[in-house]
Amino acid sequence: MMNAQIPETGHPLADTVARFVWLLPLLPLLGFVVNGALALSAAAKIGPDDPSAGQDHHNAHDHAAGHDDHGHGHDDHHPARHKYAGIVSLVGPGVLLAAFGLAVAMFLAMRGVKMEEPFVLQLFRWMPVGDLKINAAFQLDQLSMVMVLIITGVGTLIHIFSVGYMQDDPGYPRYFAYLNLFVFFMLLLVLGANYPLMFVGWEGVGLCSYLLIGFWFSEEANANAGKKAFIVNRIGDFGFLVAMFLLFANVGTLDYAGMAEAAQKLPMGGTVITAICLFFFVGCTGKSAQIPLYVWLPDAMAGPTPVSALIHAATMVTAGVYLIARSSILFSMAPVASLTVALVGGLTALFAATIGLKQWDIKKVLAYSTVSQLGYMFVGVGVGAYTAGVFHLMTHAFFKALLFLGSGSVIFAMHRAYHATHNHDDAQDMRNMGGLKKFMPVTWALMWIATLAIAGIPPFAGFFSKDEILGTVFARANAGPLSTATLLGVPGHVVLLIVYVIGLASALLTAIYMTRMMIYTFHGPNRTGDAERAHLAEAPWIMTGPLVVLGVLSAFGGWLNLPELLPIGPIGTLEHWLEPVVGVATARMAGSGEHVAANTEWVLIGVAVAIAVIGMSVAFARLKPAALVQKSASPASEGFAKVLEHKYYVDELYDDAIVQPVKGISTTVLWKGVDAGIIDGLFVNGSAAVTRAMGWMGSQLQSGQVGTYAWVLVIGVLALLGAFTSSR
Amino acid sequence: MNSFLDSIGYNHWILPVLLLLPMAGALVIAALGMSAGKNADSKTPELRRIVLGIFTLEAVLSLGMWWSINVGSADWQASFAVPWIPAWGIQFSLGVDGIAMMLILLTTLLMPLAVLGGWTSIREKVHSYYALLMVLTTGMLGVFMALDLMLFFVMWELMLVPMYLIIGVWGGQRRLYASLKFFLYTMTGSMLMLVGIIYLGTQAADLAGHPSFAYDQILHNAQLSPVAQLWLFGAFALAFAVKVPMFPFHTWLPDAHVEAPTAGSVILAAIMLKMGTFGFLRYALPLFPSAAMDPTVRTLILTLAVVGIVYGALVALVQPDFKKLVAYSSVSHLGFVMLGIFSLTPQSVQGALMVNLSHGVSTGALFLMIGMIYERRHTRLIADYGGIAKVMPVFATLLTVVCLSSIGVPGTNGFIGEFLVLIGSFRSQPMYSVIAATAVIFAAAYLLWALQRIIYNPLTKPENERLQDLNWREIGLLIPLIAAIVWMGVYPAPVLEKTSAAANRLVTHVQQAGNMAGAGMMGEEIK
Amino acid sequence: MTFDLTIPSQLLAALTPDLILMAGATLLMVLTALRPEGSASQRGIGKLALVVLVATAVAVVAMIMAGNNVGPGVIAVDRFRWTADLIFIGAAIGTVLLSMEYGDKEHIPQAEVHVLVLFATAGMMTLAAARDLMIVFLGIEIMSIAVYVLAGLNRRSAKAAEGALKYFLLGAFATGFLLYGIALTYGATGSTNLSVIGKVIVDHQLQSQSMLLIGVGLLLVGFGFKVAAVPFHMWAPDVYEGAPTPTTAFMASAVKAAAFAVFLRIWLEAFPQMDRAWILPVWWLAAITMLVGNVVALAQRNIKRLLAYSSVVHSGYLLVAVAAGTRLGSAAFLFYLVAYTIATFGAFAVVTTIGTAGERNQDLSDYEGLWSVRPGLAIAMGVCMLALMGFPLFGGVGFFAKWYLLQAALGSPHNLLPLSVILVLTSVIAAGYYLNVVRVMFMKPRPEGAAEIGPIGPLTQGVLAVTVALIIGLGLFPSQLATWTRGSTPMAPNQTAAQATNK
Amino acid sequence: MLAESLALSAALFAIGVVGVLTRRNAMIVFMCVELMLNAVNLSFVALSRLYGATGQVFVIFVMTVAAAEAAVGLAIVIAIFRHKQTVDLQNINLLRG
Repeated sequence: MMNAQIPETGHPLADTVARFVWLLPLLPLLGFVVNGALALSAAAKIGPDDPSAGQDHHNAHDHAAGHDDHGHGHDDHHPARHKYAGIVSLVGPGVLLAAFGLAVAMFLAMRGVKMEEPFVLQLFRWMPVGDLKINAAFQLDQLSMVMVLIITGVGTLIHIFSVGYMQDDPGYPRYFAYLNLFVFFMLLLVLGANYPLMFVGWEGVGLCSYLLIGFWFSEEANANAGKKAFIVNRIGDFGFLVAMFLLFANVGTLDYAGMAEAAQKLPMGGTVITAICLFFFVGCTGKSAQIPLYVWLPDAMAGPTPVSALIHAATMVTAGVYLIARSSILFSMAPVASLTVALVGGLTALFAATIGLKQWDIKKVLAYSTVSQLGYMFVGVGVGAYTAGVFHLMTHAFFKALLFLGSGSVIFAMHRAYHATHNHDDAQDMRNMGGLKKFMPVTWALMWIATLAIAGIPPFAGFFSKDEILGTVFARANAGPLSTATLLGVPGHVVLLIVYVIGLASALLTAIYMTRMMIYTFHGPNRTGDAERAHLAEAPWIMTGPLVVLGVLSAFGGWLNLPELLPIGPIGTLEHWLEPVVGVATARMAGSGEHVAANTEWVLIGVAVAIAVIGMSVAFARLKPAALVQKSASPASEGFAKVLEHKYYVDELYDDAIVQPVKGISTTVLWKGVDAGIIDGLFVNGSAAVTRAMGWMGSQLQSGQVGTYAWVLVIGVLALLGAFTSSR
Repeated sequence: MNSFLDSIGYNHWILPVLLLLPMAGALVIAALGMSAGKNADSKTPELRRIVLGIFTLEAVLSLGMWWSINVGSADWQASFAVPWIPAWGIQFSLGVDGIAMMLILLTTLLMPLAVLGGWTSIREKVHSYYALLMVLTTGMLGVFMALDLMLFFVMWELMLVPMYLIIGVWGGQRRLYASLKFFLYTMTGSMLMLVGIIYLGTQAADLAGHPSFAYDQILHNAQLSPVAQLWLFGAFALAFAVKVPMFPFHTWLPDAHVEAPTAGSVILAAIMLKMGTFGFLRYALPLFPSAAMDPTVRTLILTLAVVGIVYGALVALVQPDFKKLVAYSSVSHLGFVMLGIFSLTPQSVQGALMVNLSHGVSTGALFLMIGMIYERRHTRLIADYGGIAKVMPVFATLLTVVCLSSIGVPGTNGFIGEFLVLIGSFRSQPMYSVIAATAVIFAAAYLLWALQRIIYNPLTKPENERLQDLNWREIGLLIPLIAAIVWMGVYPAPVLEKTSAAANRLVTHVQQAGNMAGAGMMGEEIK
Repeated sequence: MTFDLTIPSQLLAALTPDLILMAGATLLMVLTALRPEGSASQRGIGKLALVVLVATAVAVVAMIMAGNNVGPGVIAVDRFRWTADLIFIGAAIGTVLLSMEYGDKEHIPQAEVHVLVLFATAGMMTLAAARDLMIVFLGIEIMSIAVYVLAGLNRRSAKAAEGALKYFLLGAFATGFLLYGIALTYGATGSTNLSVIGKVIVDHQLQSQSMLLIGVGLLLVGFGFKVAAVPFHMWAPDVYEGAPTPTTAFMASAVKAAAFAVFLRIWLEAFPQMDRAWILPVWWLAAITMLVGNVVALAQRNIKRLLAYSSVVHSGYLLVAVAAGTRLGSAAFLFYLVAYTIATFGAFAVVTTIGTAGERNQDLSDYEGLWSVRPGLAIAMGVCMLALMGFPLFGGVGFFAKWYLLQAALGSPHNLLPLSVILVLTSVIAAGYYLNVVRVMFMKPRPEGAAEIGPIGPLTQGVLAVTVALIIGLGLFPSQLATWTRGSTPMAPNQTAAQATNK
Repeated sequence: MLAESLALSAALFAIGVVGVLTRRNAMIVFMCVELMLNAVNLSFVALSRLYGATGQVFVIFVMTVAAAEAAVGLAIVIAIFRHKQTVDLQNINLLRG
């Protein structure tokens, strides 16, 4: 099946290591198979030959197996390691490391050649039907290369971290199997050479996300969260599907290659292209947690924390950004759609940031922060700053992974402490933390780096990427097709200015809530409890190691794409790198507009930095960690704070307005009403009943009286004679 | 492979052998049962092996068709004909095209698994049960093979009685109601088709006035006015619509599915539901193209198909009984098939076939797995489970895979069919396609919710704590299905290529003939 | 050879089988009178009756082999007649076989039952041969009077007496109409000979003459009564229930077949040109019969009544063949008659075995769980039910009968499409009660304290085995029967079978 | 003459029918049936004036048959009387439904 044929021998990458691109996803898939087999074989207890007889002799039941998977991470299990822990710890991260190595080799090979056309490796025919010819094919170009490096790189770090974090979990091999499978699908997503193949990865990562969110499935909330994630994502996938249908019906191909020319058939800014882009964006709102489909992401924190880091921060949720960057040629033809993307991204950024202000669960804060930062990325790709969007995607991957893993090691420490004292308090609530700096100095330091990065304090990574996005928004508001387009009657430049202001506001809020999180977690007095305090300690090296690497990346990641304004290193590395993929689209979006003047740009940067600094200062000035009490003793919040804490009641709104009505209508109207009532009751059983009743009446006429019979006979005679004589 | 098959004359004998082998098996088993007399049930273990042997032989024999059948040819393949009732123009004539071949393979390959699935659950009157199962197999295969409309109808009806008895004798609590409902519903549908078939036969009569029921003869000779086509189409469509089942003719399905024993549900869902769509493809569309292309008819059927898709999914969502849930999901899935068929584009038709096959595999697997837990817990209510992934990890894993396939997650077979149907139908019927596409959301909702309530969530019921995981037989019979799910999802091209020629011929034939008839009508109006 | 009926010897030759039967019957009647009543005598006479019947059958087959033909006259010599004869004889043989064991079981020692069966059969054969309304009347009365007695033969049963009385009174009443019809037809055409009537109607353009129309209408009433078509069917359920079961079987199969045979012949030979007049009434008669019969059958709990309504229903189906008014119609009619006779006979044969003496166990509930105690009986009954339902393979030849009937209906010059639709739709209702029998037998458990089913005699077993074998066998290979019936339509004098088929 | 005879025959026939319909005694009902048969006989005889002997032959047949019928009928009525002690048709309804 994998009879990879060497494509386009003329391609500069054809003879390099790139021809093994299929090995990239195959490695994690292999890891999945091995780990999955180990997980199953360890868990399985093969049943008796005759299962229906098995009910009676249940004495063979083993209680240990009954509690194979436990409810909440780390509380009630014996700390014995899984019997396959050794081999799993090798295979799980090992395949990732190998994939990362391979990716680096490809990257080097790519750097060595000049490459304008993407490298496409056809593997096999997938769906050859009539004029629809979809192949299983991988496309390696600059964009997918960047994504592959992020996925395998950050992925490797998170896998290594997980070895420590999940060490005592009885589902250890299962965890790594899912994680490997996720990486496989993620690589498929970014490497697929056509939309359907991307869709495979797209849904595949959603599936793994579902499995991992519900990893501790014995708790209903976790299972609910996983299901919610999958279903909400499916709503988005519906958009993705329709976009593909539109694309095929109007353009005739679903391959990236040749999409640019094929799309030229469509009128610029026309309905069709706009619809295609908007439907793609519906897909993005699902996968990348934008308004209105963001609701699953905060709940997704139910999964193990490294999962949140990998899937719900660094990679999967950014797939939407990748999709738009990948489809930049289409989006650049649809200004209205692009404006929508930017606006929705901006609104999401602000909206999520406000909720982040009032969350107590450390992971929820980070979750809303992720939603907010994803909003930034969409602002970037929405305004045609594709490179900036991808750049923010990358820096975000670094610092958000760091934040999540850092919070993971905090939670890990909290758990251990609670476990040691048999306390069942919430290990993720910041009200139960405080002053952890003293116990976990490394984590503390690294998380501060990440916080500064996300807040946009120079020279940390986030500063550069965020600034580039905001700068581009400002520039597009002044010139280019976006500024002249209108969205729902509002001129484009107005929309973009609003987006810009929103961006600044969100930056302010970001600085505030991140600082708040750091203060409540690491500073002030400790609120964990006196007995527990003795057990608080820094995580082992296998967990802090990856943190350090990410810390370095968060600190210096900005160097990968320095603006012209700051000549402290190589200028615009990433921009040049991505030029062959998104260059045309970017140029089209920029229009004839000139660059913003350097002075203006300095002002913009100054404003951004000032806002970040103000935000952090406000947080430091206003928040009083000493006044906090433990979660169990905390009063319920009031007023708008309560609204924020309950996330504007959006979940409740969705439940009342959509979920419950659908269930209610399905039950009472459709099932009991139409199915059982009308179709079955009225027509099926009804007609049977009527026939039966007629039969009963007929048999009553059969009275046993000869006289009656004779009467009926004579009536029949008269009728017949009537019929006969009337025929004349 | 091909030369070997040629050397044994495979194509000459394969169809009659496949058709009659189960029938012969039924006779042998019935004879065994009679000779064993009152103690027949004590011979069950030996009997099961014989039955499995026959079905396995059948499956192995049928596999050769994958290579031997030239799916590209416009002629019937492996055709076989002997005169049956020459006085009435009736032949015992068999033959297949790519579409029929795939459905035959689905049947022959699923039957051994269905038998294995009910391995220990049938304990009474075992001989009769297996004999009926075999007759049923003959009927199902006959429907796919028949090239004579009378033979087709005979086979079509032949399936009813064994299934009626299988549900009614070995079924659940409300088996009497369900079995009668199943029988009468289906029979009502097919009775008008009987009139239609005979009418067609008399229309296709040769110059001497002898009727003919040969498919090709009717296809080429019957001169039907557009109005007659409409009526005949209606008669055939009703029969097929009940079998599909299309909304609103679907209400027999949940009852039949729920009450049938495992093998019965599997066969019903995986194979018998395919008869209806096969009927549309083989008969209703090609024979009455102008009716099939009639805008009103198409609108009606497409609407019903789409309503069925959404309706089935919504009703499935709130079912407390897992079997019923899957039954309603079948309504939804088969709606996709109908949408694909009546959208009449190469992609949609082939997608419809693919949905057919993958629905057979996935829903078959689902029913098998429901049977497995039912055998352990004797309840199908979702609420009686919960958290059993803890005690039955293998079951939970496999059930998840199967559910995902039924949801249509890419990488599984379910995706390919739905995707092709939707992308194909979007070209000709965009609105219907978009509405139908919402089913991807609902499908995820009802199956994942059910999955959660069965294998996830806390394990609270003490009865469930003692559940035993699957045994090797059960794992073994599910593995081929899982393999098919993955194979058809990852590398469906070989399957698609088997059906492409037949599907394309159908699309062109119906469109051309329909357009010609339409043009003819218009011409008459102008005159 | 071609019989010239004006020569007495040739007339006798054309009647050979009938004469054999009548002579045998008379002989046996005398013999019966001479011997004391008792089981042994009854069985002995039964055996002799079988011999007579077989001899008659041999004669019939010999006539078929000879391929005889006939000139104008009162007697038909064609394969339609012989085929009908074979159906009657077959049913009579079955009845005698069943009666022999039934008589023992129910303690009916009269050996006359066999003689009466022979006489009734003789009447039927006369009917099948009749080509003159006078012969028709004669045949009907020979048959009917014998059957009146048969119905009331069980002197201990009040039900039997009541049934016989009802049958007799209503039968005589209907005979009055039939006879009046004959008189009026005679008055309008001046002849009682069928072919002459047909010719006169055409020659004198009598199609819409009132007297003739009323005459034909009354004939239809007469035959409608004999075949139990709605609304002339009301005697049937009561009589079928009251009569001893083998007699019921005989009535439902042979009597009905005979009435239909002559009905069809009259319609095809005398009134083919009057189709404008009779098509509508026959159409309605068929439709109402199918509807009412099926619907009322649904309400039946007594198995004999259920089968009685079923036989009413099948009259409706057969009327469709009459309505077709074609050769194809009569071929389909014969085919259907064969299938129906076998199936209905088989069903009644099962009924004779169930329950204790006195025919007390005829409720559907007495059949519950039959499969678990008497699988063979249950399967035989199931096959007969499915055959009556017209279901393929399991119902064997029943399906092909229905198929052929529909083929004839749809090939008819009269527009019988709506009637065909009614036929198939009402057969769905039919499925409701036929399947109910199957369901009761197969799907319900045998209730506690259900009536013991006594040993089943070898003769009954034989009858059952043969019926089931015929149903299934003809269901798999119907071709011979199809070809045969196709060549067995009623033929005008001096026509050969070969000519007929070519038309 | 013919027309009058036929009319009389029809009237007699109708009387017979009405008798069957209205009478409750089995014997009287049977007599009414006999009346119907004889009415038809009248027609036959009248018609045979027009067409020749066939009608008269028919009448002989009918009379013979009627005699046989009467014999059987009486036997049946006696049988029912033995069971029911009555020949009132209204009381004879064991069989119905």
